[in-house]
Amino acid sequence: MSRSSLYEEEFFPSPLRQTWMEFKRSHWAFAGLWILIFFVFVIIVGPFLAPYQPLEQSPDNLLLPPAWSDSGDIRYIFGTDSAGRDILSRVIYGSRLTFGISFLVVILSVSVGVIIGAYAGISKGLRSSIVNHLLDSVMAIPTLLIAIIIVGILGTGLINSIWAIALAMLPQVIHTCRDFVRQESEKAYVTAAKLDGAGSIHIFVKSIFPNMVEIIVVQSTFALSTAILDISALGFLSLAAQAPSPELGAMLSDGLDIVYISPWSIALPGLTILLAIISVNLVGDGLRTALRRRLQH
Amino acid sequence: SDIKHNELSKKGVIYCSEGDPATFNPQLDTSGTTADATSHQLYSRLIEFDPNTSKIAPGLASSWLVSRDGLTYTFQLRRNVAFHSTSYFTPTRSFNADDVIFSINRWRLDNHPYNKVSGGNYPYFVSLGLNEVVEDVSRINGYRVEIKLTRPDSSFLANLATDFSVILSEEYATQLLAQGTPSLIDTKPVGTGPYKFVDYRKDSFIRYQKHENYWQLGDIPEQLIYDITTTDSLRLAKLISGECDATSYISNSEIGAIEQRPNLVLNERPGLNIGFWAFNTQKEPFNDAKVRRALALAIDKNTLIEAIYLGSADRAHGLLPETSWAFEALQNDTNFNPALARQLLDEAGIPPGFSMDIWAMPVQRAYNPNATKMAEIIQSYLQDIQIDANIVTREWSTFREELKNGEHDSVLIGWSADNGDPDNFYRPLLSCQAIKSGTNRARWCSRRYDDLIQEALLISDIELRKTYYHLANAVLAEEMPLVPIAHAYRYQAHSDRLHGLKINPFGGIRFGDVEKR
Amino acid sequence: MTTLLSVQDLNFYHKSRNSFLRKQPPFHLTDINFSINAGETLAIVGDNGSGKSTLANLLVGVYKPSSGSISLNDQQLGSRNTKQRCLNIRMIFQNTKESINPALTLGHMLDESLVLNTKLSALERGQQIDKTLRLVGLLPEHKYFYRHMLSDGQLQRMALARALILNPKVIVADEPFAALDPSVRSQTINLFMKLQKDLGLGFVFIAHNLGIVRHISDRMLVIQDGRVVESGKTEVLINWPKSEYTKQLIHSYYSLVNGQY
Amino acid sequence: MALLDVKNLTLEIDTANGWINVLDKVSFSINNKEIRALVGESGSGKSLVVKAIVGALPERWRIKADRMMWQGEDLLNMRQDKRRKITREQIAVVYQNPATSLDPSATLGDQIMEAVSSKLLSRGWFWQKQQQREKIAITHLHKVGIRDHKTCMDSYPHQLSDDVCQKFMIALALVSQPKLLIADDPTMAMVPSTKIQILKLFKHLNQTRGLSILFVSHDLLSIFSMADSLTVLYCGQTVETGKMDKILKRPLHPYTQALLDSAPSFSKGLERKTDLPTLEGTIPPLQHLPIGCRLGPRCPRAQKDCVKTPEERRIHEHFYRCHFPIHRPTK
Amino acid sequence: MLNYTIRRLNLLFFTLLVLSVVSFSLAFLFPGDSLTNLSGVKSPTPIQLASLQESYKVDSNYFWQYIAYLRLLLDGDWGISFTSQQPLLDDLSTTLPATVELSTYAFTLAILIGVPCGIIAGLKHHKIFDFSILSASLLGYSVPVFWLALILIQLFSLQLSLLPLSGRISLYFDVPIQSGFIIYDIFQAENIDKTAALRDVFFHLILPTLSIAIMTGTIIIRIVRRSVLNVLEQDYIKAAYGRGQTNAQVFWKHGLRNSLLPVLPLIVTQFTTLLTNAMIVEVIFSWPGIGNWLIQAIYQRDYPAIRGGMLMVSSLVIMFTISLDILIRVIDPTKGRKIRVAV
Ligand SMILES: Nc1ncnc2c1ncn2[C@@H]1O[C@H](COP(=O)(O)OP(=O)(O)OP(=O)(O)O)[C@@H](O)[C@H]1O
Ligand SMILES: Nc1ncnc2c1ncn2[C@@H]1O[C@H](COP(=O)(O)OP(=O)(O)OP(=O)(O)O)[C@@H](O)[C@H]1O
Ligand SMILES: [Mg+2]
Ligand SMILES: [Mg+2]
Repeated sequence: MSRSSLYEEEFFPSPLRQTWMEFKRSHWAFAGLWILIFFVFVIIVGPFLAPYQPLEQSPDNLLLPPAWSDSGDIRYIFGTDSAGRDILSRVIYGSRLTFGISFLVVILSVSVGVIIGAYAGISKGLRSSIVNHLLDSVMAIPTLLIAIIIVGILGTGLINSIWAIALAMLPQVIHTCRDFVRQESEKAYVTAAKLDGAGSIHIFVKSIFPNMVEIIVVQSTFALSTAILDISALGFLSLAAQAPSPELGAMLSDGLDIVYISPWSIALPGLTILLAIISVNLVGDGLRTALRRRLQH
Repeated sequence: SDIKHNELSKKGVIYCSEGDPATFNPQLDTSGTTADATSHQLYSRLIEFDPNTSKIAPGLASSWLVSRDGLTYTFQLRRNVAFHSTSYFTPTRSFNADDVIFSINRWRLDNHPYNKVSGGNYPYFVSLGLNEVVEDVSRINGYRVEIKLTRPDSSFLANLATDFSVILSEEYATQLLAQGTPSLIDTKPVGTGPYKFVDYRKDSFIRYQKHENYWQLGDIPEQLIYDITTTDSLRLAKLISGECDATSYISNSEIGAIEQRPNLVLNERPGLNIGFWAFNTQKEPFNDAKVRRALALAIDKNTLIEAIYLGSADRAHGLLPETSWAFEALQNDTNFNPALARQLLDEAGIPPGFSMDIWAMPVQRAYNPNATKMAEIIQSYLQDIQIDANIVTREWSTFREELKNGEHDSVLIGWSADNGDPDNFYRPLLSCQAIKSGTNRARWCSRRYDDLIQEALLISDIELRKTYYHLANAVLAEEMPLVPIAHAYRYQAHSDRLHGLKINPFGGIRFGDVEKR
Repeated sequence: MTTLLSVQDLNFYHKSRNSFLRKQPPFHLTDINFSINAGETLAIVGDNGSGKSTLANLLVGVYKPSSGSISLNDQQLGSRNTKQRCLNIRMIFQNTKESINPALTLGHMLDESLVLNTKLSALERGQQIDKTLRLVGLLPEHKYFYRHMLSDGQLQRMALARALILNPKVIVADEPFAALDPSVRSQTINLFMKLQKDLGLGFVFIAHNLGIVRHISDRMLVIQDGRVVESGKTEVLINWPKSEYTKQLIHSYYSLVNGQY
Repeated sequence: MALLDVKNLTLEIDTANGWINVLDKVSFSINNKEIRALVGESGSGKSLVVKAIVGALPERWRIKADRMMWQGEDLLNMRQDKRRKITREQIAVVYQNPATSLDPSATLGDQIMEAVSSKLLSRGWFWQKQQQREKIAITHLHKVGIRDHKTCMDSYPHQLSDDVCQKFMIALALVSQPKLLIADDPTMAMVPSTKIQILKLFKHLNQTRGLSILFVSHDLLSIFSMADSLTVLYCGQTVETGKMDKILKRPLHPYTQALLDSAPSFSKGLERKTDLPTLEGTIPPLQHLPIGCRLGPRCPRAQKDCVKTPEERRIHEHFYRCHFPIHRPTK
Repeated sequence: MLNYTIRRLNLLFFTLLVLSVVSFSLAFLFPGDSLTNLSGVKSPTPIQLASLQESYKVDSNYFWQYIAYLRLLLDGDWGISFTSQQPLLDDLSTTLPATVELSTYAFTLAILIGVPCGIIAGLKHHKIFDFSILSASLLGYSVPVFWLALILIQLFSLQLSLLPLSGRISLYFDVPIQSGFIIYDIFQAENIDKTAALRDVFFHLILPTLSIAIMTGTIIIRIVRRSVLNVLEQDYIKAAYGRGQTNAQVFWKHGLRNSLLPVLPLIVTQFTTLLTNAMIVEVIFSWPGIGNWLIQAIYQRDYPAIRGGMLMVSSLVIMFTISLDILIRVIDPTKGRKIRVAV
């Protein structure tokens, strides 16, 4: 009997699919997903969308207001900044930079964190318990604070702050992952797999991990919103990306100087960050609700 | 907010300043920040500039005589001028000739007990060579002082009226020396100015209190507080929200915002300053005048003025702004010509892809409100003639330190005049002596130029002096050690509750006549 | 008939995980002895917390005994021949639902057991899975199902399928009927008995319901606080219980049946 | 007059698959001093019936009934506070799952003392009343077989084992001295000896104090040993209702028959190790309930008519819903 | 319980030890001379140098150096800052209270808003009120605090000129620093109009407090709402209804406590997030707190200050969390169980 028949899929969805179906029922979450997809799209094709280079200055068009205002110019839809750079292009490149980096950071820390967390979850003994407890207390420190501290240690700069945020998120991921593995290890299905003669790595990969995928996805969405916030906060404090860079946080701090004559120079990058975080949070909330619903049924 | 209008606010003035003063003795530092914070608030000078007429007026010296040969100056001092009485010092006598002698000798004599205190660096006097010009300061009687010069100096009186020539208390100095803490004289200051020192917290505030026995009349507020706010936009924000009554360094972009508000007053005046791009002429290949000229041709000053000064500046043709009496209408100026620039570079053997540093100062100054942004624009101009420019910024004090050591290729910086004399531009900016004192950013030294400006100083006939300066201009146009960019207008904004705050053409804000209603 | 599984002097301590302030006496399973033959059914009966599940876990090797031995076909099972134990003694867990991985299809799970323990090709494994599913009364299509799509009875069958897939000799079942509804329970009991008859399995099961015990088991083991109170043929034990505890157990059961209390 | 009379109770709940009729025309009644058993498989809706009676269902669920009378007063159309008063004073419920039905953050002592009705207290000061409450609570704890009342009252639910909690729940229900006790699977987690103790207590209260009991369970043995009458539920439908002995002797509905067969100890004549009689198939999941008689697909006697919901029929006090009952000639 | 406390304190001790090791090793990881990085004395005179070498035990191996460092830390000698050349502990003891004060007010505000709103939203599940609270809170916890602060400033300080935008108190008031907690200091200060000063402090607090409280407040709303919903679905609530209790009785006696207790740890950990936000917002509002101070230190590569600030902030956060952990254990009767509630 073929698995691919549509009818089958409709009626016997896998847990992942079921979560997805639950997810789709929430319009808000779905809208969030579309916005997120839009952002991903911008990240990928940004350079083709942007009418100008982010650092390209047009000395003849300084501080133009957005096109919809009276003195705006249609060539610069979001207006220009005090060096005559097109704000739309900068926002596009900035989204690319800010969210691209956030994605990178999340992927980095989640993949490393899952491996370490799984190891910590599987292994027992005094050493692992010390490490675990230490993790518990490091967990208490917010990621941004850790990131600031790490940036303080490594020195400012975009690359350093990527490392800093990735490192800062690690404890959280490790913790969730370890807890989950611990919790699942007590369940009978793991014992059953053990009785089949499976080793602990095999058990993790084949039995526990499939159950963990959703948790990881949910965790990642929240990590993503944290990452966006953190990277832009560091940019805003000029600890990560520095001024001419179109990173959104750095753009905000750059725009501070001219905020009285062109409020849009902080409004637009800020709104972009807001929108991105809202979309990620909507998706994350939606996923979490979907997951909870699925587990309840 | 609430505090804006209550009783308390009437008794004090808050001024948002742009940074920490380096010291509380302006003799030690030429920066405008230090002068603004201290000079006219804490101290008085022998002679003052009248802010309305820009002419010299009596200060602590009620009158003076200049000898025929221009070598001897005799000052008659005011009586009953009281020094500040503070928590750390109670004066027993009023101001007299000893204080004048002490104040001048401190920077003049290498072997003076106070000469080496607090670093022992008196950049303004040294860069003008005043320590060599003054031969002797002597007391004729308690209220009469005579100053002898080694050679005539037509700018000498103007120099005594600058922010830096303040009068300190000799009695206080003696007391401190006895205590073994001489350096307190520059951190816990005592003067004869309208306000006395109460408290200072770095990065935060300076608190002054009204000097009850101030020698001049005036109904000034009880308190004067400097709210140290390094962020430019924040200063304006505080002015708007009423947390400051006045603020320093309004950037041009902010003028519109101020004009919109009926309760804020904006003063504008062409400034005695210049923003320029200086090349380190001691470094290859910037020692070649051709290269310097080429780079000068590569940039469009008008655009820079639009972009950085937002139009509120005059294009600089030479060192002097139009308001100076020595200004020359037909000065040589470079016009935007990238093709010629490239050609000159080729002649000088600079290959395409040559890379150089542009140092951009990290702070905002009247003469250059945003050096980094200017550097970015210049960078793109240089791109057009195939030169790669790296922008270098450092923390401000490090920046100056390293500039002084000549570590830069080129730098975007400027100069604000301390007095109205043209010598105050020519000498500190480009004389050989100024390399040592660190104000000659081009590190350029030309005998011919030095001789010309020296000659100009010796004569008191204005028309004759003018010609000397015009000759000096010709040297500059030929050598191009720096590219003059703009003379910025000076702006000052304050709340309409303040009365009597004026723009002083020669730096230095004064709260001595400011009233608040 | 040969002895299939025999247990001698089995002892086991649960390490107490409690804090040093609130101490509970550690649980101790003492001196268990029994044996079963092929095709025979042993029922283990006892109160909650008397150590029934612990014993079952010891048999399949979840825990290692503190002392004593378990032998299969007269061959002692130790840490060296775990593979043999995996193949021959299979467990059905007390909580069937928990023992099935929610993220995998049933077929995938059965496949895992085969991959780990046999050298069959993918095709052969598929056939084996289909065969086993049919054996327990499920359909081959059920291999595409996930845990949440099955009813309790089907889950119990699935657990049985997983136990049977490796053609074991002994099945240890921890309260396999307790969670089932009356009508489904009968079906499952019938299935167990049928399979035992067909395959000659040794069957160890834990139960509370004496009615079922009496109906399907050959021998009985009564445990109280980790000790064997009584053991022997079911018929005999139920009709003529010797120990106080067993008497009470059977009495209370009968009084329910007869409504006399 | 019946104490509680429920006629055609219908309940719709909203699930992921839309609104579902989980209870379909459930009818039964409890007379004074009667012990009525409610049996059915897991998921047949027994607990929902219980909750519907005491009004502990989520508000958005749709509940309908031809009548739901408490001593002649309609519970459904009554003012909320009046209904609450009745449930507080005259009806007591033992919930199915003791661990989750007790407030986890309050000690058991607090919870039981809160339930002591102030009517039972003589006049006195606040602290005297508190003492009386405690006394009443302790007597009831002893009654249900909790001897160590001190530990019990000082503990939080999660600190005690399930069977103690269950006993406590019973004490909690009895402490308000109700007219009707609704016990939802009260002996689930208990070992036989304790179970018998509780059943004895119930019977005793029934005989001495005239307590009526609605005994919900799927433990057929307990039911058969104490109940006077029986209602059988299948998938939210009442299939048969009647006197215990009548049903035992002559069940009319095929499902009742199957239920009786499934307890091996009852088929006394049954040979050991022989197949037990069963119904094929399993209970349908909620979202795939068959139309008409819900037993339809599993019923050995099913015919075409079974897609229509059978009407309630009666023989004396014996009600059943089946088109083709056993022991009756088909029409 | 005692056992738990001991374990937690053990953990605290151990973590602090690790932090001190980290901060010690930082001195070696930072560029430049380790002694300079530890002591903060940039160009010491030979005599100073000798005494520094003596107190930091530069000649012995790393272990003894670390012990010496630890001893100095405990003695309160944290070194001096590169830029201000002030003892670090002095700087910290004036900046830290400012941050703690701000965060405490903001946290109180967040709880005062968050808990009631969360409860109401939970009780009025699926109603307009719930929906609007939910959407507002989505916005609230997605908005970057620094941007929010800027917007608030734009609106309330610059457009409406209602509220001040920088500092803790107007500079008209000469309040000497005693404890670092401004309100206490005002009471200690002489020669100022205390009521006017307090009013002024209050006005200065509004914007920074609001801009950090909004995010935390909305998170608390979500946590509490979720928890209330969870609890309302529980059997014991239904059981309580079944026992004939009224809505109010059920909610106050059973619902409230059970919804708040399990989320207490979650709410409390929000404090640390809030503290971090406070540190960022300080920069915008020129609040003389530790965030502002630390970030300046980072800009200026003031290594001793970075080291000291990092040590101080992280120890503070960890001490705070662990002591609250213990406290929660004391008040929560369900302590034995681990309950996790999703936001
Ligand atoms: N992992 C463990 N660590 C410590 N003690 C345990 C562990 N598992 C079980 N115990 C203890 O061992 C005893 C026996 O438990 P076991 O699960 O074998 O009982 P059981 O007879 O199966 O009970 P039930 O009928 O409830 O399933 C209990 O007192 C229990 O507290
Ligand atoms: N809150 C709920 N949401 C959705 N479905 C529910 C809910 N409560 C009960 N149900 C469904 O209603 C049906 C009847 O449930 P109920 O709890 O009454 O069964 P029961 O007869 O008491 O079973 P058991 O004997 O296991 O207690 C079940 O199929 C159950 O899935
Ligand atoms: Mg067990
Ligand atoms: Mg039930």
